[in-house]
Amino acid sequence: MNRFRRANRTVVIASAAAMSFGLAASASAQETFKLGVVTFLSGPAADSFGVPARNGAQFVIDQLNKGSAPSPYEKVGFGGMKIEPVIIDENGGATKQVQELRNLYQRDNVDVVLGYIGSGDCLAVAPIAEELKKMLVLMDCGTPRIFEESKYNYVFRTAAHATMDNVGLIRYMKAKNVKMGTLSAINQDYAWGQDSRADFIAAAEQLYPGVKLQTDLLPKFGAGQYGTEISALVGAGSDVVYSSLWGGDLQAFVLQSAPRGLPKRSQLVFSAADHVLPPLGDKMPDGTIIGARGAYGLMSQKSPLNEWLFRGYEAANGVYPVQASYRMTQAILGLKAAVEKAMSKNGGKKPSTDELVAAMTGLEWPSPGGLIQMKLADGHQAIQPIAFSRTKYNPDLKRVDLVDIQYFAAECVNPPPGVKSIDWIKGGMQGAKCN
Amino acid sequence: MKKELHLPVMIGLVAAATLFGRVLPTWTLSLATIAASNALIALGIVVLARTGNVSFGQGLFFAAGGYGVALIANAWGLTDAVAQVVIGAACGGLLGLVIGPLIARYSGIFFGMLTLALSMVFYGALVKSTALGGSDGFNVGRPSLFGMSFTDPREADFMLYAVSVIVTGFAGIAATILFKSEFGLASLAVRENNLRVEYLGISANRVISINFVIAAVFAGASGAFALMAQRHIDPQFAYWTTSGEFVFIAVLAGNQSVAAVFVASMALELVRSFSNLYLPNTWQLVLGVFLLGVILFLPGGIGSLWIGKRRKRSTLATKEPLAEKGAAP
Amino acid sequence: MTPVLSVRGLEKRFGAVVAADALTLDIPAGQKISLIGANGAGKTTFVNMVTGYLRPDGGSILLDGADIGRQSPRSVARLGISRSFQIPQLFVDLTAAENLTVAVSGVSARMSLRQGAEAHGRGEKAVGLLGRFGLADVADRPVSELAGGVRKLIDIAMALVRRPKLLLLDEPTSGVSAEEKFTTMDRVIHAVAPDAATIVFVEHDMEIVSRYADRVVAFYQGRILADGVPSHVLKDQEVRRYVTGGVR
Amino acid sequence: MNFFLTIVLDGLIQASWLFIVALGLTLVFGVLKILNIAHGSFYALGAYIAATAVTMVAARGLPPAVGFVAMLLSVALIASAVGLLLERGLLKMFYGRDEVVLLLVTYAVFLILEDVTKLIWGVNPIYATQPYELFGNLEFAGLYYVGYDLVLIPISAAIGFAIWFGLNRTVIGKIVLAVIHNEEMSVSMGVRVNRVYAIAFAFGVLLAALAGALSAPKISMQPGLSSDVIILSFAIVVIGGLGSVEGAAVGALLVGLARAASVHLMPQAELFMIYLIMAAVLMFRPEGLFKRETARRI
Repeated sequence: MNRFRRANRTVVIASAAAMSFGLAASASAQETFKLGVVTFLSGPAADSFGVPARNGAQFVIDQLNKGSAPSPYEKVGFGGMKIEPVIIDENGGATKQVQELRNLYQRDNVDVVLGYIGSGDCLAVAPIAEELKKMLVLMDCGTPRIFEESKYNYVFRTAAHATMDNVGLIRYMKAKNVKMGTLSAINQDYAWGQDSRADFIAAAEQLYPGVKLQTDLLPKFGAGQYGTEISALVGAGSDVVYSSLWGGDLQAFVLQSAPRGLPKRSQLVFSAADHVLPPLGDKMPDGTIIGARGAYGLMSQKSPLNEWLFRGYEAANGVYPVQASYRMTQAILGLKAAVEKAMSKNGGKKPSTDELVAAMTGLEWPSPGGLIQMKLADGHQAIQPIAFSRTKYNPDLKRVDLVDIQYFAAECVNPPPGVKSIDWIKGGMQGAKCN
Repeated sequence: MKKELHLPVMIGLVAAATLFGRVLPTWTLSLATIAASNALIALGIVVLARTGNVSFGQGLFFAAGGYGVALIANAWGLTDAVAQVVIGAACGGLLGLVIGPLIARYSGIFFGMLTLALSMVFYGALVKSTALGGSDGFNVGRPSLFGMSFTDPREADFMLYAVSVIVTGFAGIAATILFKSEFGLASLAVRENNLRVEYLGISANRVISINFVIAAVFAGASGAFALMAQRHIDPQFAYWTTSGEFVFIAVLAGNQSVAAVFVASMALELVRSFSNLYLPNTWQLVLGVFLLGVILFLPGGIGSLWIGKRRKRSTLATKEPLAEKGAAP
Repeated sequence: MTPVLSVRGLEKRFGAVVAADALTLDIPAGQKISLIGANGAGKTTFVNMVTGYLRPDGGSILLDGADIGRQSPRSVARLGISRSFQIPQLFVDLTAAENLTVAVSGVSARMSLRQGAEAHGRGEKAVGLLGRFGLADVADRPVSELAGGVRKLIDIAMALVRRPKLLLLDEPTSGVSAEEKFTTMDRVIHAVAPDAATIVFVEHDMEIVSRYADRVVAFYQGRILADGVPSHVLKDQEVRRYVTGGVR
Repeated sequence: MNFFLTIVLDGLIQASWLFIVALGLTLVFGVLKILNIAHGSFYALGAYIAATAVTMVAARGLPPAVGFVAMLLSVALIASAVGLLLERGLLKMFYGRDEVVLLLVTYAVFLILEDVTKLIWGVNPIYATQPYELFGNLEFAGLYYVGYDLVLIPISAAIGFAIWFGLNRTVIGKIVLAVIHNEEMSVSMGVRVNRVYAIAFAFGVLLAALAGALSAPKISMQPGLSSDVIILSFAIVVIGGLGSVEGAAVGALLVGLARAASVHLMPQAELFMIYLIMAAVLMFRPEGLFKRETARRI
């Protein structure tokens, strides 16, 4: 961390000085690749996503700069250029993020900005990068709106959007023939919660025709105490209780609902819960169906790449990597692939933004979480495989294991190009390839 | 005290500040734009504060302006920067006209809390309204000016900078004139003793309402700038911490100099962004310490740095016990 | 001719305390009336009700025959009743002149958001008024720096700005030293004369009363104990027992 | 009927911890006339300390009951120390400044504490659930309730009563009340206001931290814990009347029940509920439900 900071401080001061003499153009570094990394270091999303993502970034960047990543990523840094990260806190709202993005590009002269977990932040920063004609790699945020509402040339998202989380979840429940005559839901009252709820219910109506929605709760984000909500849910006693809660809210909800018998009355189904397994441990009721927004962590498929990340990260941080770490990794690896592809075309020079963009568009690359394919939004939006499973506490390892894991191919849970997610779901998920 | 204000000089200053943008490095342009628009809304708070009332809900009008402009822009494709500022100001002002008279009779903490409550209700409504993108909000196109559209980033940034600096500058001049006017004097009188004001046959509520509307107009315009600068709007505009930041700037600046408001908001932006760059894990701590420092060592606000020891006339630095402000007859 | 102010059966109680008990009183134009009574006898309550600060529980207050019992202090002031306060109610951070200027600009229907008070000679008018009270020299000093006696005069001057039909002075000489009290009161009476003919003043000091009032109304527990020329009222037995006896 | 009882019970559980937080806020405001934005941070602080204490005890293999006691004691000690330190070391410097300035001072403290807690405990969620199982579960109206939640109700009631008693029936309490109602007067009567300030503020912090500690076993401590709490307790205190103990109680009940009712009856409204109540109360009774009108002598 320190090293990074000291490094870029000097550069920034230099470049700032340079710019004030009006030579902004010539201020970018030669043989290093300056990468702006934006992730939550404070605020409610820090522990669940922000910090695992940052740790992932630091691990991967270290490895790449040492040239000790497995094939096909063994080249040092990005095509020989050392990666020099500038890490920024995503906390503080879209207004602040827009400003910080400008600073990264215009003041700190980073070559590419990579990151963003909050959907609101992604929506806000995308058009700015497009205007500045600078490359922006969104690594995590959930909302499909980014590319469904507008077209971008300089903006990419290297992770699938939230649609597959809920479509996949329903497919999994169907596959494991989970009974769902009645359904209750609890989701946070902001975009992520509202959208996830809409997707899940829409998908449920397709695969579980006639499912009855009973209690449908939208507690405030960060409420922390769910006594009342739990009473309502237990009272309803539906077959299934669905939730897209995450982080501290999800943990609090699980902690408070278990002793009140909710897991006994209803099948709990969490669309994005892998990141709370390490902290919750035996507090997570067995048999809960969970997703990880990808084939990540304990649900990841064996591969040299995955071993490298899983073991390496665990060694470096004491805990195994969860979705955010994986998503950060696949973003950085994707960028590396693009840079090196561009360099192979332009004879090994540091590629220009436009060369980079051309290389990234429609790219495919292997990642610890499986194959990433930039298939949607004219090659700007990734699709990827996803996995779901049930929890089972393992007293020997003192951790939650995941059992009867099932994978779904990217084409099975993601809409085909040119179709709006919600329309695709409501239209019966036409053209899904589930082999 | 009764020194004449030199209009030409002030206009000259605004012009100079605008042209200065030509030599500023690009990244500071958008920073300064945000700073200017924050200064504008903070100025409104200072105007209102002269009646002894501090609003912790300016985010309400900020958001009203922003959303108003954004919706109209997306509906009719109206992108002209100046037109958008006017619309924003109008939206803020109209809402102020509705709310001002209703809450003018409250004072002190109650005034603050009520404004905060109203803005939070609005926030709640926005988060609910999925048609407006809920908590994620939505984007708008880049602004144009008199039919010219700016594709070169630097030119676009400069255009925004110029418009915001000019508008804020003229708002500042207007405020200076207002402060020296009869009405400005009456506003101070309301702060000092609203009962006597009533006994003089002057309606304290009317005085407060008018100042309130002025503040709302500034807030609405400021919302328009924030929108133009970031092309994106979300309910955060109306959240209490947003409003808090504007009060923060107003107090930082003190009320002795209108220019101080601009300086304060620029300083805040710089501190925030550099501490976020170099101390990404502790920028809030830096911000807090900075704030404490200013409050402690510059009681009269940043303005007192160059205004010096003029007779105390501050709205935010003199204590009035709540007992007196609690129940106005 | 109808009296300037006529009060009929005025009632006001604070819990158990009776502050006004069927008060009935006529105030013809041109009189200088002194209200006397021990603390809590209801003098200030009377003033507060007449000026609209307190709502009477019952009874009526007529100004030139029109009922103003339900009016706010603001409209009462506009209708022509002004008052000064026991504790001067001033804008302490403003200068003496600015205090008066606020009062002066308050008279006009609307205040200018552009022009300063200097416009339309309001500043001069304000300073002029101060001069009349012999305060021209303190015009530009903030009230916070001025002595209690001076504040008292400024307070009265502000009440005068609207040239009221009826002027109510609440203990004009309280807080003024014994040797100054007559000079102060002379000043007030002299300064007020051109703008307000009809004056009611609450007073504890019987020397002041007998020297300046041409009529005295003695209050006791919200009732009128005696009402007449000073010489007569001040000799009244009950008044001696309940009022003047009770004066420190 | 059961349904109704459920709402009431849920409301009471909500109200119990809200009341303790609000009590601290209202006390501090009553005495120091400071609307303390950092109050939520003290709640968070208490929660973190409690978690640490409980985990330490559990690590020694001691029973949860010990952990429960340990957490309360450690929180009480540390919190009141922090309170004194802040008041003497920082706030003291700003007395006599405008309400708004003081409010911003506490805002700065809020920002600082946000990062300080982060520096001490990191961003990884911490929790200590052992005490949560302490009082078992019991069935009520066909629902399981956690004993711990139910125990909170009498606890907070007791705390409330203790404070009320302390204020109205003890000498020091009477002095504090005197300062609350008429500072000038009590100064002239020779009250050492500085001391009262220090005590009151320390107490306020203590209460916030205590509430944090009591909710610690059922939530997960993480950054951003404070900002939600502060707004809630603001609403409560404003509804009840700034500086009034009874007010805090009624406000907490109102908010708790309103939330419970909205969750059970119309989940959509939950987000607004509190602010609507707050706005309504302010509209019709600006001083809050329990504040006497302070008429002004002229």
